[in-house]
Amino acid sequence: MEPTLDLRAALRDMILARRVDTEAIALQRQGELGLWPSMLGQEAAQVGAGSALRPRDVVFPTYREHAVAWCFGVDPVQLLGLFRGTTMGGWDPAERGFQLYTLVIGAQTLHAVGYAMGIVRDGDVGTGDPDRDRAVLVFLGDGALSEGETNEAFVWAAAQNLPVVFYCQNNQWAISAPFSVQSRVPAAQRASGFGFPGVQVDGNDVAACHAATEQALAQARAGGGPTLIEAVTYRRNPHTTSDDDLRYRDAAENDHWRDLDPVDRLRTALLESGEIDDAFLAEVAAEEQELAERLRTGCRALPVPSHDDPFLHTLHTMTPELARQREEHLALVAAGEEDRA
Amino acid sequence: MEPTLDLRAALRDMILARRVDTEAIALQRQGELGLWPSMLGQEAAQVGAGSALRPRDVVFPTYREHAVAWCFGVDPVQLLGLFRGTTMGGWDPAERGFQLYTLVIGAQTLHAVGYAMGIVRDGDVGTGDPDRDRAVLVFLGDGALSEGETNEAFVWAAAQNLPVVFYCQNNQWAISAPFSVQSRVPAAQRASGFGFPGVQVDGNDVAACHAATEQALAQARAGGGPTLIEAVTYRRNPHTTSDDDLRYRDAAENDHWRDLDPVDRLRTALLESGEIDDAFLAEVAAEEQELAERLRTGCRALPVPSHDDPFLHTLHTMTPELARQREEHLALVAAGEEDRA
Amino acid sequence: MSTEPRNQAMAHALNQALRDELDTDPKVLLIGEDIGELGGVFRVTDGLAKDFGPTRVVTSPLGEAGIVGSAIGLAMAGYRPVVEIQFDGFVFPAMNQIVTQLAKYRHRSEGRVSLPVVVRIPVGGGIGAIEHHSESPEAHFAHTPGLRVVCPSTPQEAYSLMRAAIRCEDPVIFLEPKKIYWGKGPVDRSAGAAPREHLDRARVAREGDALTIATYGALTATALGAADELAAEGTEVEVIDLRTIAPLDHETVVASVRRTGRLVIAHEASQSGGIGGELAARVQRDAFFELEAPVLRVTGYDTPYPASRLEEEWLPGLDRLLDACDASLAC
Amino acid sequence: MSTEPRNQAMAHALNQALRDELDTDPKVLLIGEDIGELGGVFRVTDGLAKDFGPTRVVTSPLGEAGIVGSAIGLAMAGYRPVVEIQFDGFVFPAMNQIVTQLAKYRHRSEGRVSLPVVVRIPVGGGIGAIEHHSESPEAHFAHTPGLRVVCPSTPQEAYSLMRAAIRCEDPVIFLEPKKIYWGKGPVDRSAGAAPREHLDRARVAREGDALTIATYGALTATALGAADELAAEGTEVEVIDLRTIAPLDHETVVASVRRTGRLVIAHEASQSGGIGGELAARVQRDAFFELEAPVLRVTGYDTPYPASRLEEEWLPGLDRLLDACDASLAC
Ligand SMILES: Cc1ncc(C[n+]2csc(CCOP(=O)(O)OP(=O)(O)O)c2C)c(N)n1
Ligand SMILES: Cc1ncc(C[n+]2csc(CCOP(=O)(O)OP(=O)(O)O)c2C)c(N)n1
Ligand SMILES: [Mg+2]
Ligand SMILES: [Mg+2]
Repeated sequence: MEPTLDLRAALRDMILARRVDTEAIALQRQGELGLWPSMLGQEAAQVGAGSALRPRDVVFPTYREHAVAWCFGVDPVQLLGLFRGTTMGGWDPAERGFQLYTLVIGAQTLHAVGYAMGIVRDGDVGTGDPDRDRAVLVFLGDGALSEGETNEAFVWAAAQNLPVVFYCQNNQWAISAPFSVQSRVPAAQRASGFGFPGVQVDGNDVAACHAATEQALAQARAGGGPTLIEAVTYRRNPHTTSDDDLRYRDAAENDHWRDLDPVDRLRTALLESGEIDDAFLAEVAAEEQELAERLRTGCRALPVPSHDDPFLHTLHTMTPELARQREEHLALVAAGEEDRA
Repeated sequence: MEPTLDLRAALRDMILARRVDTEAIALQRQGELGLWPSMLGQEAAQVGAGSALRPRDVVFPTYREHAVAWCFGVDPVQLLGLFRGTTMGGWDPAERGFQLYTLVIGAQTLHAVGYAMGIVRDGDVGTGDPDRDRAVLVFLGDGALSEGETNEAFVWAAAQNLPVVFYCQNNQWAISAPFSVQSRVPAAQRASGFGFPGVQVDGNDVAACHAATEQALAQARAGGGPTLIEAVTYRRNPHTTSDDDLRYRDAAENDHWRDLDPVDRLRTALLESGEIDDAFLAEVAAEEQELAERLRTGCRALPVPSHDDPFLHTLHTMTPELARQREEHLALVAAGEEDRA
Repeated sequence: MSTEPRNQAMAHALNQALRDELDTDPKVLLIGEDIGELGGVFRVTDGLAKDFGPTRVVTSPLGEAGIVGSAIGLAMAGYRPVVEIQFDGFVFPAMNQIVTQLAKYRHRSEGRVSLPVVVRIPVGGGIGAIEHHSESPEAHFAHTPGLRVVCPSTPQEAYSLMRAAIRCEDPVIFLEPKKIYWGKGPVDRSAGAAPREHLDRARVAREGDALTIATYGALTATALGAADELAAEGTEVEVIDLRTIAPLDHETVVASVRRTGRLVIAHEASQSGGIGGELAARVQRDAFFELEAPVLRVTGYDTPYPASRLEEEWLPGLDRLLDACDASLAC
Repeated sequence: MSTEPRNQAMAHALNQALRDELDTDPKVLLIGEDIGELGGVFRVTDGLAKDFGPTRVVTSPLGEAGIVGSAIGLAMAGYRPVVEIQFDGFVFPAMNQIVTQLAKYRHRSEGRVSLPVVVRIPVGGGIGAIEHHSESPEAHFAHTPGLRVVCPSTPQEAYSLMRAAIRCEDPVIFLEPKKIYWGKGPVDRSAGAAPREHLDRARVAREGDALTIATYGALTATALGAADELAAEGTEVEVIDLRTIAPLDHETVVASVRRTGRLVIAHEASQSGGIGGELAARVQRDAFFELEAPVLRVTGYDTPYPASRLEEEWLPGLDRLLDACDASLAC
C-alpha cells in the first residue's frame, strides 16, 4: 500500500491544531476555561493517526485528542465547552463518528470494542468494498494501560478478532507517574500477551504514525483484527493547566524533547526538501490568526446551558419525581434572580 | 536445583485429595452440602504446585484448590463449611498462610500482589536466608485471565518486580465458555505482554507442575520477580454440582481427558518403576477410608453459626444501630423458637 | 401469537420476552457469561443461542466491565443490547461502566444519544446459595441518576416489563428475583410490552384500608401472605408492588397512605441506605398529617448477607412483616 | 510536639495527621496515584514521599481496583494502608474490591481478620471542576455493611478523625470535602487521634431549640451560616454535623428533634437513595410524636452532576436551606 499522507497538509494540520492548544491555554489563563489538557508535543502522533482515518471510521478519544478532532473535522470551538463548564460533551458524536471525550481513564476502550462488535454484526468488515468496510480507532494513554478495563478491551478485541485499533500515545507520563511505574516493557509489547500485533512507532514522526495507523486500520477493516500502536512521544506541558510538572520531573527532560519537536522537525524537513516555502508558512500563519480569533470569540459565545438542562437530559422520558424537582429548581432559580434584580 | 518432589508422597496426596473431592460430591448429593466445585482431573496441577510451597509462603486460592489446601495442611473438613452454608470462610487464614477461598473471579490476585508488597517491605525477599525469604502463590482459572483485576495484578507485580507466582489452571472451561472465548493464544503468553516470564506445563504431570512452581517460587523469593505458570489440564466434572456440562460440551472430550487421568498416570508409572507396590496402595486406600469417614462425620458436626454471628463480625467495634438491630433480631428469633416449641 | 394465557414460571416468561423481542427487532442482542449453549446458569436464555445464533446471543469472556462496556459501544452503534450479570454479587466489577458511563451518557451528549441497554441481574436471597449469590444491590442503581431500575414480582409482570425495558430508550437495570424464578403464574403474551407508564408507576397488588405495605420482587408474595393473615383477623391491608425502584413511585404509596394512615416498607437489602429510607422520607413529607403511625421498615440487617444456614431468619419474612404491621396498627 | 493550636487549612491538617501516623506506626503506608513527588493533586500528601521514602508513600500505577486490592493484601500482611482515590468519580473501578472484598472480609473470616484500610476520597462539588470531579458517592458506602464512612467538616475534625480512622481496625472510607480543603481553622495536634466514639457519634456544631439541621462536610458551614441568619431573626437553630455517615448517628439527631420538633437534612448527593432518606426514616420512626413538621431534605437533584456553570444553583446552598427551614417552621 502506498502511503497516502500529504506531508504539507499534515504540517498545516499540526500547526493549526497546535494553535488550538495554545489558544486554549491562553483562554484558561484569562479565566475563560476552567482547565485545559495540553497536547503540546503530541501533534505528530495525533495528526499521523487522525489523517489515516476514513469518513466511515469511528474514533473514541481520551480528553487530549485535540489534533485528532481537528483532522476529523470537529469544530475546535466545540472542544472548549467541556473545559469552560458549559457542557459535559460539546458536539454530536453521531454526526462524524468522533465520539465524546472520556475522562474516566480506559472506559472508552470498551465502548470501542462494543462499537466494533456492531460493525461486525452490520457486516461492514472484510467486504473489500472501501465504501462499506469500517474500523474503530480508540485512543489511550500510557497510564491507561494499567486500568483493568483497558485490558478487558484487549481480551474482547483479540478473542473476537474485532476491527479496532488501539492507539496508545506513550507520552512518558501519567500525570506524575513515569512510564516505569506502569510497565517495565514497551507499551506495544502488551498486545503480544493477548495475541495480537503491537507496533511501536516514533510518535514525533508524523509519516511513521500515519503509516502504522493506516496499515492497522486497513487490516482491521479487512477483517484482520486488532492492533495496538504505541506512539512514543512526550507531553511537554504539564498534565493540565492545573498541574505543576516541575514537582516531579526535570526541566532538562523537557528540553530534550523540545529539541525533537514534531512541528519543527517536519517544517524543517519540508523546507529543506523544498516541498514548502515561506509563502506556504505565511498562509498557514494567516489561517492560524483567523483560527485564534474564531476560538476566542467562539469560546466566549459558547451558550451557557439553561438550568433545565440536567433535568431534560437525565432520561429520555422524564419521570414524575424528576419533573417535580425540576419545577422546584426552576422556581428557586427564578426567585433568586428576582432577589438579585 | 534438584527436584525435591517425592513422587510417592505426591501420589498419596493426589489420591487422598481426590477422595476429599469425591466425598464432598457425595455429601452434596445427600443434601449435606449446598454445592461443591469439583477438582476432578486437576490433582496433579494442584499437588504439583502445593508441594512446592514452603511453610512461610502464602497461598491465595480460588474456590477449587482443595488439593492445595490438603498439601498446606488445612483440615479438609474445614473446606466444607462454605459449601454447607455454615460459614463464608472456614479456617484461620493467618494460621498457615492458606488464605480463604475467593468466589469473585480475579479478586484474590490483587490481594496476592498487596501481600507480596508487604513481604518486600518486611525485607523478606532476596536475603538468601531460606528461613526468611517468602513468596506468594496465587491461583486463578483460565476464565479469570479475562477479568480486569487479574490484569491489574499483572501490572503491579511486573512493575514492582514482586515475589508472586500466578498459577493458572487452564482447565479449558470457565463454566460453559471454552478457552477460545477468552483468548486465542495460550494463557502463559499473557505474561509476556506485561514483561515477565510465562511458562506452560502439562498440568496432568505432577513432577512438571512441581518443578515449574518450585523454580518460580525460588525465583520470586530470591527477588527475581513474578512468573505466570499455565498448567494445562481439564475439569472433568461439571463446573459445580449445580452445573450440567453436557449442555455445552461433548462427552468425548471428557473421555479423552479421562484417559490422561493424572492419578492413573502416576500410579501406573510408579508401579512400573517399582517405586510403589500394592502394599503401598492398600495403605493409602485405608487412609482414604479413614479420611472419608472423618469427612462425613466432620461435615455433619460442623457448627451452625449462632444468629449473633453476622452482627458480631460486621465490624470490629459494634455500632449502636447495629447493636439495636442485633437485639431486635435475637428477640425475633427467640420468639419464633418459642412459637415453634 | 397465542392469546391464551399460559401458566408459566417467571424464568420461562422472561425467556419468552427475550425471544419475542429478538424476533421483533433485529437490533436486539444478548451478551453475558454462559448465556449461549448453557442458557445461563438460571436457564433464562435457554434455547435462544440455538435459534438466534451466536452473534445475537453472545457467550462473553469473563469480565463484567467488558459486558456492560461493550453493550454501551453496541448501543452507540445502533444496537439494543440486553446483558446478563450472572449473579447480583458480580455486578460490582461493572460498576464503573454503569455509574460513570451508562447512566451519564445521555446527559453528557446533551440528550443526543440514547443508550437503550438492559442489564439483567438475578437478585436476592433465600435460595441457600453461597457468598455473593444472594445480594440486593438495587440501592446503588436507584441512587444513580440516569438509570431506571425495574423489579417484577410475577411472571406476567416479568414478561411485560422485560419487553417494555428492551424498548425503552433509557438504560434499565432489570432485577430478577431468583427466589421466584420458578414460581408460576398466568402469562398472557398477547399483552405484549407493558405500557411505558408501567416503567414509572407502582402497582396496587391488593386493596385495603387499614394499612399499606409497600414492597417489590419476591417479597410481594410475602406481603400478600401477610395481608391474607390479617384479613382473616378482619384487617384489610393494601399491598403495593413498587415494580420500579427508579423512579420510585411514592405518589401511589402516598395516595394509599392518605387512606390507610399506616405504612410498612419491606425489602431484602440492608436497611441503611436502602430504598426503604427514601420511600419513608417522601411519604412522611407528603402525608405527614395523615400518618397515624411512624413508617416502619422490615429489611435485611446492616450486616453482610449471612451464611445460608442463617438466611431464613435474617431475611425479612412473614413473621417480621406481621410484627411490623401489628406495631403500626397498635399506634 | 507543639501544643499550641495552629490556624491551618484542612488539606494541611490532613497532611499533618498522615505525617503523625506515619511517624508513630511503621506499619502505616500510603498508596495512590500521584501521591509521591507531586504530593497528590490536592497536595494532601505533600512532602511525605520525601520524608518517608517511596516504599511508604507509593505512587501507584493507574488503576483503582489495584489500589484498593493491594491495600487489602497489605493489610493481610500486617500493614495499615491509607490509600487515595484521586477524585470521587474515580472510585467506581474500585467498587468491587471495596464492596465484595474490603467490607466483607471480617465477616468472611469469622472475625479473625481485620482489614484496617483507610480509603481517602476527595469529594463533592462547588469547585468549578469538569465531569466526574464533583461527585458525592457516600451512599454507596453507607449502604455497604462492614465499612465506616467518615466526613470531616473542619480542619481540627479532619486531623483528629483521620488519625482515629488510621488506628481503627475497621475499613474506613474517609471523605474529604474538596470545597473546604483550603478553608482554615485552628488545629490542635496535641489532641491526637479523636476518641474512638467519635467514629460512632455526630457532633452538635451549634445549639438551638427551634429547628434542627443535620448535615456533614462542606455543608456544615452553610448550615451554620443559615443558623446565623435565622438567629438574627430570633430563631435559634441547632446544627448537627453528622461527622460519620456510617454509622449514621440518628440518636443524636433524634435527641435534638425531640426538643426542636423540626428537622432539615442537607447533603450534596442526589436525593433518591441519598443518606438523607435513611436519616429521615429513622427520625420519624423514633420521634414520630415529637415531630411538628415533616422532615425536609435539601439535596442534590436526581440528575447527573451538572456542568460547572450550573453547579452553584444546582447544589444545595444557603437560600435553599433557608427556604426549607422557613417551610418547616411554617408548619
Ligand atoms: C479511572 C481514573 N482514574 C484516575 C483519573 C485521574 N487522571 C486523569 S488523567 C490521569 C493520567 C492519565 O495518564 P495517561 O493515560 O498516560 O494519559 P495522558 O494524560 O498522559 O494523556 C489520571 C490519573 C481518571 N481520570 N480516571
Ligand atoms: C466476578 C465474577 N463473575 C462471575 C462469576 C461466576 N462464575 C463463577 S466460576 C466462573 C467461571 C470461572 O472460570 P475459571 O476462572 O476458568 O475457573 P474454573 O471454575 O474453571 O476453575 C464464573 C463465571 C464470579 N464468580 N465472579
Ligand atoms: Mg501519558
Ligand atoms: Mg477454568
